[in-house]
Amino acid sequence: MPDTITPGEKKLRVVGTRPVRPDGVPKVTGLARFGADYSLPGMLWGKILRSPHAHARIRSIDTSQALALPGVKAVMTAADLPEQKFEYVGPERTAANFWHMTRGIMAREKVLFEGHAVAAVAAISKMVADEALRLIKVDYEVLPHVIDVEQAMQPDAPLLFEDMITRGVEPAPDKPSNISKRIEFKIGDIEAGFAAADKIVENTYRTKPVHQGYIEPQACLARFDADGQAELWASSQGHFVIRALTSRLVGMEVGNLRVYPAEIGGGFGGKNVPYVEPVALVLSRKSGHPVKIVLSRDEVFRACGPAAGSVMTVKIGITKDGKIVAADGVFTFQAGAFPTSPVMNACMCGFTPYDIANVRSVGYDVVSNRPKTAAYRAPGSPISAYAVESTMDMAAASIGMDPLQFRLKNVAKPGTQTVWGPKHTHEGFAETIRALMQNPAYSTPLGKNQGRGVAVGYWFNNGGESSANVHVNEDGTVLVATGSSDLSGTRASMALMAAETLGIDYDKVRAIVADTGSIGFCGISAGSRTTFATGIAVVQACRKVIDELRARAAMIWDAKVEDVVWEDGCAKRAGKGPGEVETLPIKAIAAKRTVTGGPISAEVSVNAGGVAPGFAAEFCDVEVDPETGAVKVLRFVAAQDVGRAIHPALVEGQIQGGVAQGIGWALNEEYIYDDAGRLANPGFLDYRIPVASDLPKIEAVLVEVPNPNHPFGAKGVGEANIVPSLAAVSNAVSRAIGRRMTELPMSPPKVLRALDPQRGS
Amino acid sequence: MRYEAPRTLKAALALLSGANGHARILAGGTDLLIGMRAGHVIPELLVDVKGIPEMTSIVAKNGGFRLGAAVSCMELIEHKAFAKAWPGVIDGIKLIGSIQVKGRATLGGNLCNASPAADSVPAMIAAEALVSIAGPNGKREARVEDIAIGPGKTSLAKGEIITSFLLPRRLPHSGGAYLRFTPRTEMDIAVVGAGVNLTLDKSGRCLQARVSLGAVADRALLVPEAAAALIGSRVDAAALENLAAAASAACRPIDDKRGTKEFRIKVAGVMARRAAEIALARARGKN
Amino acid sequence: MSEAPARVVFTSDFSDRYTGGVKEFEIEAKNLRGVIKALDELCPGLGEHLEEETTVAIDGEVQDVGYYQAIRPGCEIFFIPKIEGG
Amino acid sequence: MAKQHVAATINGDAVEFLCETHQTLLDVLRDELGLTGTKEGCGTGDCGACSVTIDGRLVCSCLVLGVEAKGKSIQTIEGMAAGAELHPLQRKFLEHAGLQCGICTPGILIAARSLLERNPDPTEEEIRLWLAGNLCRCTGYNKIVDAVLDAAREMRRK
Repeated sequence: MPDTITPGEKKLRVVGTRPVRPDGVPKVTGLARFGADYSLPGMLWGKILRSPHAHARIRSIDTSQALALPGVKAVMTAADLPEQKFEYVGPERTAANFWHMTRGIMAREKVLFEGHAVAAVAAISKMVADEALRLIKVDYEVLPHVIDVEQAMQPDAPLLFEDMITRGVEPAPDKPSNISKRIEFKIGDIEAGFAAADKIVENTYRTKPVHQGYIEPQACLARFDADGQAELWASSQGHFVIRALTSRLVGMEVGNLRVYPAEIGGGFGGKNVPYVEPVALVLSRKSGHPVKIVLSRDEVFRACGPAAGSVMTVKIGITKDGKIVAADGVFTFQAGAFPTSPVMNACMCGFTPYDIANVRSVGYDVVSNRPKTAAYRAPGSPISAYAVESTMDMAAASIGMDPLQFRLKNVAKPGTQTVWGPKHTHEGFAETIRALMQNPAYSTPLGKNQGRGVAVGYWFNNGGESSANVHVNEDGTVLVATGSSDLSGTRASMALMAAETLGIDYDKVRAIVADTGSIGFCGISAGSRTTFATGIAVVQACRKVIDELRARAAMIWDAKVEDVVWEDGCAKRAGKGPGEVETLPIKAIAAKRTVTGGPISAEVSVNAGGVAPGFAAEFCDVEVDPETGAVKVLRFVAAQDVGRAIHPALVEGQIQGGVAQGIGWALNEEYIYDDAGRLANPGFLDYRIPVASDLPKIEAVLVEVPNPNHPFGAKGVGEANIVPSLAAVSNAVSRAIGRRMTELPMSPPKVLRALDPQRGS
Repeated sequence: MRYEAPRTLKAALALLSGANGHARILAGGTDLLIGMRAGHVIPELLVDVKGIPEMTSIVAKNGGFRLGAAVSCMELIEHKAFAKAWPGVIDGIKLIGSIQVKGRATLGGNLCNASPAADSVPAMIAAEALVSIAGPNGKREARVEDIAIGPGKTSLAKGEIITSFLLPRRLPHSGGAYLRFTPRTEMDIAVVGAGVNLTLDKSGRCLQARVSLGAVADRALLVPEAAAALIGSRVDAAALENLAAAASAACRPIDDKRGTKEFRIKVAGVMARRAAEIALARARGKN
Repeated sequence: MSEAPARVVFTSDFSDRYTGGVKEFEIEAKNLRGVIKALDELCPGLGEHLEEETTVAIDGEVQDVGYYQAIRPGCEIFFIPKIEGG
Repeated sequence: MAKQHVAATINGDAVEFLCETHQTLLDVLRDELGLTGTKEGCGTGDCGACSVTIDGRLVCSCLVLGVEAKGKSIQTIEGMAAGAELHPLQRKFLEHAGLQCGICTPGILIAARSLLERNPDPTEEEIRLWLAGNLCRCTGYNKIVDAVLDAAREMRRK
């Protein structure tokens, strides 16, 4: 386990500074290459035919006319993908089932949502490809569809899978349904807990599916050679995972597929899984040409997983002095057309900020005729936090307690048991709440029609498998390669940690993202794991390199390696006279690499454990226009325990970005379907993500409670920030209008209706 | 698909009347290109009118203005004299999409696209603007409110082009304003829009007024009943309440993804009242 | 030092599916490999599920399931669902 | 279908290209001329990632036909830096971490430059309104606004 540098100890030279990131200049000059920016000689354009129906049986697909069109080089359907075994494999949280996954890439027996891929073509131009799509004849038997999660649970609801028996129910139900799974976590005795409560608060909440809204549509370029070897240029959150899933879906050996990481134009969880990669590979295999596929925004909204919608009921029992004695939550999530929403995360995270002896979280995973949900920033947690934190706000108000004081009084500490069993071991929750309470803005007075809302949120953070390669170049500069997709500047944090460890300047280190053929396996850049897990691999590789540098120095000095120490980027040993020190800088050692044994480099692969969770506490002030229901966010302050900020500017950016997404989720973002089950707003005009003029300044408060299991104390920073945001906005609006809001988004018509004295909620 | 960029109105008219297939006028293209991309519109001939001088110029004459129908919104916004004379029209133009979209979008396009939610249209109707139309049978003039007859439908005959908009000389103590409601502050389509234009006499009484509403019916409405609530009044609280009530009463909205009937009816009154308050302040020479 | 066995705990969800509802076990082992082996002998097939589907918290510290993880006598081992984020 | 021949000036250089009538300027820049710095986020003028200027006027290149570029002068992100020297806006975006994933950055830089050409001393509100047509999903716009304010400050001093 790597030792930690705790504050007060050894002074950090570069970690904690704000240098320009290694990939910065190409991104401001337009030269950085994203998924859609790659081309190859002889390249074809791939396009995908999608279902116009929400639910239909495919009687037949006739591709002959499309294939006959001049300029068309290949046409594919699901028949070109190998059938997969029906079994849930891997982590229960994701419960991958390749039988579902291959049907997600391209429909087989049925189309399960509008926009479901049914066929694809590769042609010499976009125009010819579009024309070819129009020539593909699909014979559909349209079936009744169901969009809404509560309707999908009704006994008479149309079934997406005629044989789906709910998992996790004993005894197993005898009838099939759209309920894919039930899960439950429980500690203590909730009946006894509620019996001991002075006050019980309960409410039911609904949220709509929302999209990650990354600005770059999915895009890739594939080349499949006649010898069965293939190369893929793709923008994803993890090129190793894209390689693993794509090779399995296409039916090839992992070793025959090499994936190059394109710059990725936003992911937020939506680019953890492949959509276009298997299609491009098959089209390339069939046509013998490289094939590029770039999705349209419309396709991204219709077919690339959004976050789940939900209906949730939360019940909390408190004593009159504000101690929470029992909590019960039922969280029902829309999985979309195939099983497995992040409802398990929702169940595990919702009550975890608190020290509650008696807790139960029940989750239902429900399919309906919508695109399969994908991960979205702390998947599941912001949704359950919205329900839990809204109810906490009601509980605090019911006894006239300051909502942050109420949370601080009940906050979890090391030793507090989580609903899923283990006890918390890391500090930081209480510190973060206190930091927010001390923010001067928290005590500023509010005006008419204004309200202040607070919320807190928990996210696991993650560790896992990462690889890093550190190479000392001939001139003493250093190359740091990892296999972690860089979504937002992690190359800079890797370079900072390497420079700190080696004792050299940041500008002497160049960090890159290596392809799957050039470095060992790295997990996806998700779960706020990269700076933690890949960072550990980088630091360990640097330490190996330091040992090697000491050995080389010892050889040069003809000394014993034990007598050589490494300090400030130099090998040092005691000199002749008293107090004298001889030094050999890294540059000098690199110059002698040949005679001392050749290139100096080290690769380290780890499975990083000792993860510390993320925690955020936020408040926001809003003003509601009582005549229109319009909500203006006046101020937003977000405090997050980041462990240690390796690059503070990038950490602040993570917090500001997460909050902005949370505000959009709370106020205006939603999937809107028409009666035919077709998405009515598949574009950025009517799917309203916040624009610059919608948002206030977002103040990020960095709380640094180091994680002893990371060399510099880093915790994950990418996700915890969005967890409280939805509830913070909802609590602010509810307090501004004096009515509890229970539905997201809080679009103006909903707020105006709540304000109506006759019909207010 | 053919593309032509005639330099004269005559040439443009000839191209349009000569077109046997489906011809479309290309001005800003901010709606047409989206329709083409989606495959909703598949023209055989595009007639780009941005090369025609009388359609791309702003002419101030005896106190009034003639605005080329193909002048971009940004040019109008940056035209100091026009912006000073008709701030209410500028209010509407400023709301047509992003700066980028306004760099291309035109008044002619915004009107002929015939969207009930077009932001410049209620402002122009309130301003009592006229349009000059050229066609195979010569030139004619029409009121802005008579062009759109339903979503995507106009009263223009085949081969007719709107060449320019005419705004009259303003009487003293006049003021106009356009307000809309959207969930976002920018980059959005009006859920409700309200344009108000009024003139006061020396004593501050409302001499004349025009009120127009957008996005509350199948086209932008001129609402005389709402104007009547102001005319003769001192535009005081009571008159403004009557205006709001009349505006709400005039709505014939639908439920759609952008708003509900109930919401549109309520908010139409609010927008009309608030627009009138701004128009009043402007008429009194404030801001 | 005491030879107190480690206390192994499953979530109710997991125990319902794989251990016939038994949530707690007492296992003596030096490392996680030993724990998984012993559990697999008690419930054949369980070992693979543990390796594929879970993360482990040893005295609260969350680790990926790795054979090499050392087990201190008397410590608390929770097998919990593996997490994946956005 | 016969392609259209178009002669235009792009980033100061005389350029000729052939395009289909329906091809947008964005497709021409990216697919025909290899200028992939201009990005497509939506293709419907709603995200601003494809922002360029035509004769000094800020537009979405996805809403302009390639044929309309005839005789026009077009500025794209590739022409923003003066050779090896970055434009102050480019430097300030780097210094202030005004980008995360970077896909919206070229469009925002082009839009911000167009603002500062018209208004060398914009308020934060003016910047937020001008940039409302450029979506960014990573940053919450905070550091983008900071970068533009700081660049404007520096450019005014010069």
